[in-house]
Amino acid sequence: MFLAATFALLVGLLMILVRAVKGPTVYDRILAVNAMGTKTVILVTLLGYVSGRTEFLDMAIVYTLISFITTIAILKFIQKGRLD
Amino acid sequence: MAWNEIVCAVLLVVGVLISLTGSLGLLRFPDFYSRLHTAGKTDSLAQLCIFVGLALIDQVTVDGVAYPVDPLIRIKLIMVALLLFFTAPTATHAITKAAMLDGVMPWKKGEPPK
Amino acid sequence: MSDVLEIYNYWIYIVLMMVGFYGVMAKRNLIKQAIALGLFQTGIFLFYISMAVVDGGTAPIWMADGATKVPNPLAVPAAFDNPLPHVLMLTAIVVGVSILAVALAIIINIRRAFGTIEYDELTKIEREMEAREAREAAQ
Amino acid sequence: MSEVLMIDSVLLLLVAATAIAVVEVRSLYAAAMLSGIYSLLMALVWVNMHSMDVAFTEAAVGGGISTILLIGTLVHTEREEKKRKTRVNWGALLVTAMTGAALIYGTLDMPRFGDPNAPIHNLRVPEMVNQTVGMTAGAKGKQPPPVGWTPRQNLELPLGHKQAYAMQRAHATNEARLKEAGEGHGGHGGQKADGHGAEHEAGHDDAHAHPAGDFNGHVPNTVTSLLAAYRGYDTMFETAVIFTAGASLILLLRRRRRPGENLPKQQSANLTDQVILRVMCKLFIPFILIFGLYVISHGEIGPGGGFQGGVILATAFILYGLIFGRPELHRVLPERLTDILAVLGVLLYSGVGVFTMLRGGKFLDYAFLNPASPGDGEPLGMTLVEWGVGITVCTVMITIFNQLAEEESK
Repeated sequence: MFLAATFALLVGLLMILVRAVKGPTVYDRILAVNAMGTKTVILVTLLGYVSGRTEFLDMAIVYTLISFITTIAILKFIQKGRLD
Repeated sequence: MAWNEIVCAVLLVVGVLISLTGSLGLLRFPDFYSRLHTAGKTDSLAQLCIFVGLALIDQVTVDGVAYPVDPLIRIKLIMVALLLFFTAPTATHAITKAAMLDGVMPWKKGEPPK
Repeated sequence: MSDVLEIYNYWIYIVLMMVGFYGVMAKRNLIKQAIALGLFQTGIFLFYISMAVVDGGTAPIWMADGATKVPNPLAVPAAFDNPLPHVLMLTAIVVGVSILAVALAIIINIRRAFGTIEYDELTKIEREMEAREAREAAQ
Repeated sequence: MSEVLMIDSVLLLLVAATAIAVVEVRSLYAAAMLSGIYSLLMALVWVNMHSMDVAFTEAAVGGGISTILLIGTLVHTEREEKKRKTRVNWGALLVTAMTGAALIYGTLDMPRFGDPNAPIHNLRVPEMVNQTVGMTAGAKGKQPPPVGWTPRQNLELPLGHKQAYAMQRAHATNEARLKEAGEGHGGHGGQKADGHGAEHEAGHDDAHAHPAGDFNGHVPNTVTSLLAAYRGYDTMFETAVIFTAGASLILLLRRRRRPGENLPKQQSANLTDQVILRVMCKLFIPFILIFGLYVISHGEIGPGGGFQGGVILATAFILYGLIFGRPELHRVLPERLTDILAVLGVLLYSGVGVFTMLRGGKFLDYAFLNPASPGDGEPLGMTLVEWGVGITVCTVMITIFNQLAEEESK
């Protein structure tokens, strides 16, 4: 059950990757990074259930934070041209 | 299959379907704002469904060995779902505002897809 | 087909290394080379960690016993994965980022000094400077 | 075909595709973002291959810090790669193809993926694992190996004479102690280790009876045990490597401060005008800080440790700097404080080593931190060391962000 869900989400990941590479404007790419982050969080949790070791949930929290902060950093760079 | 595994399976299928439609929308929609519309919304709902579905499971059997799921983990799952429920829309909002300030014009019917 | 999948990981690690290698050699932009170097390193990490996997093994962290929440020696799965490569790669990732940070700092200084970070333009500037010094030495 | 291999084969195709995209895409910030995606996918591969700590580090360091570093550099350089006449450099492609072919030829007789009898699993690791990379499950000191632990890897190791003598001597001291200590550990005396025979004892009561091949760290997370205890020496110098990276960033990028001028007072670009972003970040930053401290402190029990926790703490401060501007971050964490703390972390690490030497043990031999019950000394030593690493990594990452974000005086 979990394995089927994992493979389905991997197909979703592939679609996002195509948009990330093809994305004409920079905002499409930022959108792809953000969507990829959310999907990776779900995938990590599912991999925990596939392998039976469900107690490694801190990974999912780290992914959420990292993709959030990376998106904010990229947006500030695009919008203000500076990071400070 | 106990009741919780059936409900979990249903929720997983719903969550995965929503997520896939979101990704497909991201791929095929003509311009940035419509893609934003699909990817932003579906992600929040899909992860909620999947995490609530997973929280119902109390035992995972991997090639014969049944590993118990610690109740603390099931609570933590809900916490992660809530955390993601707050961060994903904030990020999507920030992207939209940045694009708007940058003057990205929404696509109109008849124009070639951007 | 199944024996190809057996060592499939090692082929992908070589693909990653070669992509990084090509990026470092072919790309003239210094930042692109720094990123390609990161790819090269990740390929090597993949090689080490795919060696550590044991069939039917789980993560090399003791299982937490449900009741006492304390790792319980008796909840033993079939086998544990080998923790040794994980430790080596932990160190390598962090050193990799340190290298990236220093490389990017140097790239910024090159940009401030010469105004460009394209490798061929930099060699042109270098040649001009040597020619100018040679002329001044000749006078 | 284990599940790991099935998911692995699909994931690695995605990773390879992203790698090629990262090298080929022309605009540099797209390359930075794709390298962020690449690190996230790579972290997924590590999670799938059961290496939790590496996945943690790859996500936090590769996904987070590297992307922010690359973007910080792009602020100072241009955003597009120069247009090249020929897109593909055929000479380089030929060389890479040849080296790739030679390497692939080399992998033909590598051990199968997941093969338990591969040489890497049989040298040193059974010896290390047999002496119970155990846990402090209630009972103090080393735990006997669990019942039926070595069904798959119990190969008879050809013991060298020196090793045999050391094992025999350790065994003798154990026997002597067991006789006068009666039942052995109160807590779980019942579990007699029939699987492996050798009854292990706390091992350190007389100062020098360190059994041969003792791996010094006995905590549930074997990776942290190896990282902080068995390879404690390397990790110490690795913290020094991170500190040197921070120091070189300071030397390369920090402009000379005119005496008395604390921080150049120029208008910083902050995002405080966006209300939702500001309120949300004010809500998140405390939780990220707590999570970072949690990751550092529970490095022995679960995945995590000094590096990962330090980076997460740094990302919390970086988020604060991004939203409220760098002068504000400087007000919270002045540059002098971060420089001092970076040094302090490395000092804490090596200080623990010197302290164990003063207590009579070898350098970084944590058992001597608490000679009464050495089983407790080891986790204590490792926690102190993890905190040292966490402090250094956190402050160096903040310094790196500060230097990269520093505007060049026009």
